[in-house]
Amino acid sequence: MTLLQGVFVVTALAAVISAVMVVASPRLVHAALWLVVTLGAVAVLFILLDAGFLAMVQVVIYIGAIAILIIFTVMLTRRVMADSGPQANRAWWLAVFIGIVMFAALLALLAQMPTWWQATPPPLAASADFMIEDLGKSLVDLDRYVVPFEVASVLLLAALIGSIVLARPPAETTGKTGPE
Amino acid sequence: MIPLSWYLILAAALFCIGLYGVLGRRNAVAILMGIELMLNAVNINLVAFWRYLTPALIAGQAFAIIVFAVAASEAAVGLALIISIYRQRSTVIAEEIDLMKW
Amino acid sequence: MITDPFTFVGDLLREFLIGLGLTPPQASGVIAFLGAGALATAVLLLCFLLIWAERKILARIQDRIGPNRVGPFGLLQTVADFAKLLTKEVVVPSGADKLLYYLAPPLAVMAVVGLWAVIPLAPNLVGTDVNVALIYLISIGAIGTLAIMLAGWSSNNKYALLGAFRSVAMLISYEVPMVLALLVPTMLAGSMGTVAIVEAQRQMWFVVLAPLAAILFFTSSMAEAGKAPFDLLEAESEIVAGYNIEYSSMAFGMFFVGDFLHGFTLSALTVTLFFGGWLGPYVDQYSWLGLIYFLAKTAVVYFVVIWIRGSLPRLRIDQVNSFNWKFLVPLALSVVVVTAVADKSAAALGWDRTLALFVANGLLLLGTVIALQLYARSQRRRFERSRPAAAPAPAR
Amino acid sequence: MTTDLLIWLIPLPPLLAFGAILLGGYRSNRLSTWLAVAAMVISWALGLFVFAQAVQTEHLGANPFTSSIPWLPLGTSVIEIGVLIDPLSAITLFFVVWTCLAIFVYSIGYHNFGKPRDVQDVPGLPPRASGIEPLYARFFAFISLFAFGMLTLVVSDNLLLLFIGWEIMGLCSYLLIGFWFGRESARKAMVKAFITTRVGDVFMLLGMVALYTATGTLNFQEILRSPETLNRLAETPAILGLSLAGLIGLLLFAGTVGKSAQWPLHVWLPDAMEGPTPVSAMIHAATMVSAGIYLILRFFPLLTVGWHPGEPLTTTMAVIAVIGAFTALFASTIAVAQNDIKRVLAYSTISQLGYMVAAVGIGAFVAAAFHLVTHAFFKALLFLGSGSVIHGMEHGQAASSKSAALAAPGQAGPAGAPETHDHVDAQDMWNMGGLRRRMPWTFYTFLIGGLALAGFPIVTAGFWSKDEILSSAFGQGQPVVFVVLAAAALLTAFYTARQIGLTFLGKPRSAAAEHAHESGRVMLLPLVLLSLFSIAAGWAGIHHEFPVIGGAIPNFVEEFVGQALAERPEALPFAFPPLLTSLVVSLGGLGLGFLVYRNLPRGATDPLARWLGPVHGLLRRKYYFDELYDFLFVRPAYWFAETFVYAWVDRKVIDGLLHGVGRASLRLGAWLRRAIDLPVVNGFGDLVGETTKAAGSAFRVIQSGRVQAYLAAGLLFVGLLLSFLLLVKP
Repeated sequence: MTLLQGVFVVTALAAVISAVMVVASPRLVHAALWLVVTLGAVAVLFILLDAGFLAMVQVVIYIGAIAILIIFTVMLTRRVMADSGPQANRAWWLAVFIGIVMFAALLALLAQMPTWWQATPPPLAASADFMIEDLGKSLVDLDRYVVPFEVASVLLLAALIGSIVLARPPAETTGKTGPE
Repeated sequence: MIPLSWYLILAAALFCIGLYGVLGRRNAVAILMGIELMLNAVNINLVAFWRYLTPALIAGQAFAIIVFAVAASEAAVGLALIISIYRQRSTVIAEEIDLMKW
Repeated sequence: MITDPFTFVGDLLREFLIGLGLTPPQASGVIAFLGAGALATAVLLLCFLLIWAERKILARIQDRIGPNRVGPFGLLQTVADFAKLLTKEVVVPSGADKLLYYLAPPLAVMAVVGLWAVIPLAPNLVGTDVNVALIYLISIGAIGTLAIMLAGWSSNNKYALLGAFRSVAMLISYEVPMVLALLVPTMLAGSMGTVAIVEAQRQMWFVVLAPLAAILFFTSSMAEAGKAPFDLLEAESEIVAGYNIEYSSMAFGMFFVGDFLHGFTLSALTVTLFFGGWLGPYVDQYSWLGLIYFLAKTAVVYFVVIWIRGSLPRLRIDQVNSFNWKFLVPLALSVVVVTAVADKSAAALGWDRTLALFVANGLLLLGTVIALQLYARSQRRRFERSRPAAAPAPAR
Repeated sequence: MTTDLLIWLIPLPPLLAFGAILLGGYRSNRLSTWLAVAAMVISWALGLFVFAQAVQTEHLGANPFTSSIPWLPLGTSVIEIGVLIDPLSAITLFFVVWTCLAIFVYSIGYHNFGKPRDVQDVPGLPPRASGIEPLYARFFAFISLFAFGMLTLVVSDNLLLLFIGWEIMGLCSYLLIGFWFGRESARKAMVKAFITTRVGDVFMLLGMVALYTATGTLNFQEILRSPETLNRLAETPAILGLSLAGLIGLLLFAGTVGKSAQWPLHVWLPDAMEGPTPVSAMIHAATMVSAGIYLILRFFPLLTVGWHPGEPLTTTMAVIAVIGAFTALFASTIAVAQNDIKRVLAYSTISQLGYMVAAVGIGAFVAAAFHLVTHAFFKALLFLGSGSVIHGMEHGQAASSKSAALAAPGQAGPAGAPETHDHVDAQDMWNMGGLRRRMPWTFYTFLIGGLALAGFPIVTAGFWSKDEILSSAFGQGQPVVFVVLAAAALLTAFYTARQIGLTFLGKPRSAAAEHAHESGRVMLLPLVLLSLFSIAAGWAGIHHEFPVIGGAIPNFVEEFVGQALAERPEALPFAFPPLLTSLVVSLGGLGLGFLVYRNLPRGATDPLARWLGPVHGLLRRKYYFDELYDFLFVRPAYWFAETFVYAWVDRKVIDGLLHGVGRASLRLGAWLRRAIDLPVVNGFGDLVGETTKAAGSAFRVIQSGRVQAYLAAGLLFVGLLLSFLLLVKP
């Protein structure tokens, strides 16, 4: 086992264990913090996969925005959170079953790939700087991914507007907010 | 070096744990966290396949970025929905939010 | 005379370690580890000086003398304060989430110290030269936000939680103009690496090419660091002391250190991104000059930070947010667009780049001022219409 | 950017302004003004640029600016849409853009822009003295559309596009005559104008169809510049002994008769004065009625094919010449007896258009084109001047009634108001007089315009162009036409002097005239501009053999416009008889009119009525043409519609048929319902509904409302599907 493999195993274990804690932890704030750990571990995996840019973006977006938002929501809805009743629903055994079946099925499917045991990735064609540049260009290149990119931007805009609309207080209270 | 399969197994595990979270948890926020786990698993797959199979094409990374965008919008709208449901009905338990039946 | 002492010391150390029987990669790893430790320690020790300087300067601004009892010019006052803090008891509030309660202060310090990893201090003296340094800065900032959140929540105190909500709302909001402002040096340098950005400023500092972006970055980092006038995270008068109210002893000391260090760090970042970092005359011959230039510039910017703190009153939370969303974000968006267009057209049409960018920024500033004027006028008109002139508004 | 492409852009700005005003600009009067005027300024600048390019181009007639793109594919051929600037369209463009711009600017002041709206004003009625026009933005939208139509007509390179512009103008004319639709007379006038011109347009359309059938193209260049086509048309016989060319020419000329208000379709133009004065100036004096003349000038080669100078006229030309000359004299006699300031000008427009038609009829192309340009300028000037006078009179009326009310506050309300501030007709010249002192700018510009109309020698533009027509008639050996036109010129000078005398000279004959005051600068500026052109436009066409000043200025019109024709017409030799004639008639007429009308007191009757007796009544009633048409066409049409179409065809035949069909359908429907609908269709429908309901209540258990249950179910089925595909299928 090389150093890299060791790093991977440690990270992967961290990811899986914290992921289990995410779904198992009775206190939601802890679950959210475990989620942060998982996401951080995934960021490390991205670095191992030579995608440093993605790793940073992962930290910025997931930990910096999504996880914070989730924690925020958890805290805002704390009154029901405080009673730590059963966190799993009645059909949790079905969920476990589906999860296990899905895992097995996925592995069975993936194991059929000819590259399943490919141990070493092919060398990268270009330097990291060039890769980021190429990534940026590919997102605005008409022949490549400009359409998904634009769709994603429209989606973000829609999400922005949608969350503002949802978060607005009901109409009768808006009048009370004074002229600021 | 690390075989591709390790990444795939890890991603599948994360995906299924997330799936359990989505299906088995009662709290809507916890369900959202499960979805985030699943999306992360997808991203690991995308990047791993890119690195091992087609490093010359940037598609894997490009689509991982788009998955980020989707995840961000999903979190924003989903959490806004949860808060607004919480305001209306004082609950975030998914089983109790069943107005849309019959 | 040794022209580049940093490389020299590094090489010396490497030879020594290899002599001890390590392989070259192992030696590099050990050196990196040692360097990180040295950098972090240096930065933390700097705090003593910073706190003293801040108190002294603030005192002068307020026509006082400031600390002057302990040590020469009161230099050791901070040391005494820390000694007091260390000897105090760490009180954990009842019902607190212990793990998170203890986790939050180190995270807060870590988030600040971590920023120094990508700040180039001198030629060949940088923690790590990654090509995504700017994104790294933002992501480390996110950890700081997380720390505040945890501190506020785990204290099991209403005021702490309110303070945390407030600050997190503000920090997340101000990340938007900061990221947008960071895009400008990225565009100008063509790289997100800090070293490349400093190198790209050899011809002209970016503060000349993009003054508006510099101001935007400085302002939003002030907010990110919670410096006055954005220091309502710990507005004593409203929410007691904010998220860290339940902390005592050195746990509080860590927040305190992180806070002071953040001010200096934001100065360092501003210098790196907009004021040419370690660039200066003769720096290519004597690279140690770089460190001096860098620290001198940073000190000047830090003085401005303190100056602002001494001059401006604190903002209200709604003012802070509307200032961000209604002014900074639109302005930052237009700065990005204007810079991109001006830079590209200067390159395409063969104009002088400096002049073109400077003029473009000036025009944008002019437009902003005019827009603000129109807005203010319309606001006043609406105000006067809603309230007859006979009854003047009471002063707030 | 080449000139060819610029030409395309000339008509577009007003159209855009029209659209912009219509789609929202109308909310703001200021915005509407800016849109319309800015669009017109752009068109004006483009037009002048193109004109300058055209003037500088050598042999423009042979190589005009042209550009076209395919438009309508019609079976085997394709109609092209295109633009063409040759000398004729260049000078037309020149005066069109100038007059349009002047009138746009004038309209701002005329409609009291910038004044607050008077609350008593009603949309559809003229505003009282000082409020802004209620439908202000609508007016600018309409005149913008009109400008688009006119410019399209001028720059078009084929008859179809020309016809489109022509009809757009017809529509705008209709809309603008009825702009104050609250007035009964305006509504009648708009319908009259539309229907009367429609008569001519139908003939014109027939001519267009005939032309397309005969030649397979509508492009001006292809038809008019190719001798073979023209000769073939001239040699093909048609009906009544006319050649095909002659027939088409006459049909197209019918369009001109309608549009340019020639006898017998002249009746609409005087009534069209119901519209606002800028409209009268622009549409019914300077541009739209000129379009008729432009059409026959454009088709001059077709009209005159087979004719050479000096020969007897062909039938077509004779018809044109006779109608033109007759109209010229006929309309001027009516004008002598009219009292409404705008109506006098309307009849004078008819008369002057008759001049041009007659000039075309006798083959004087250049003279007709020259008079077209000068007439547009001075007639627009006269109309705008008369608008200024009316405006001043209305203000004077308001001022006088106000001062009277102030002077006698104790008097009873409006019913008992004294005689002096009764509502007098602000357009009746007998209520004016002495306005020279009250409105000096208007007076001098109006004087310039009037002298130009009368053909005051040497100085004015009208003299040169009219003289050119007279000398052409003389030189072509058409004594009858010459004498008739000379008589008309005498009358023209006379009624012009009458108008100026009644309006401006003497003492005020009403309280309104006493209190009238000068119009604003925005109205006076166009007047001054147009009066400059009314003088200077003539200098471009001085005959090179004219005594003393001939040859001092190059005869630009002759050289430039002449090359529009394939065979360039030779300049006629200079002759003294026509010159002397025009001197005598213009000075004589002016002098006579001035002697009679220079100082008439309040309440005076027209001395002319005394001298002419019953003839004056005949002239006053316009030879009873309106009554004649009413008797001949309108009443029979009403009768036909009422008694035959409505009472018999509609009520008895069609309604009876419909009722019968209706009753039969009802019976059939009732039977179908009983026999088929109720048992079969409804039964089936109910069955479907009941089944669906039963199935729904059986399956509704599944819809638990729990999102996780749905997801689990979905996953289970996806899993089943996948396992089928992966395990069973291969």
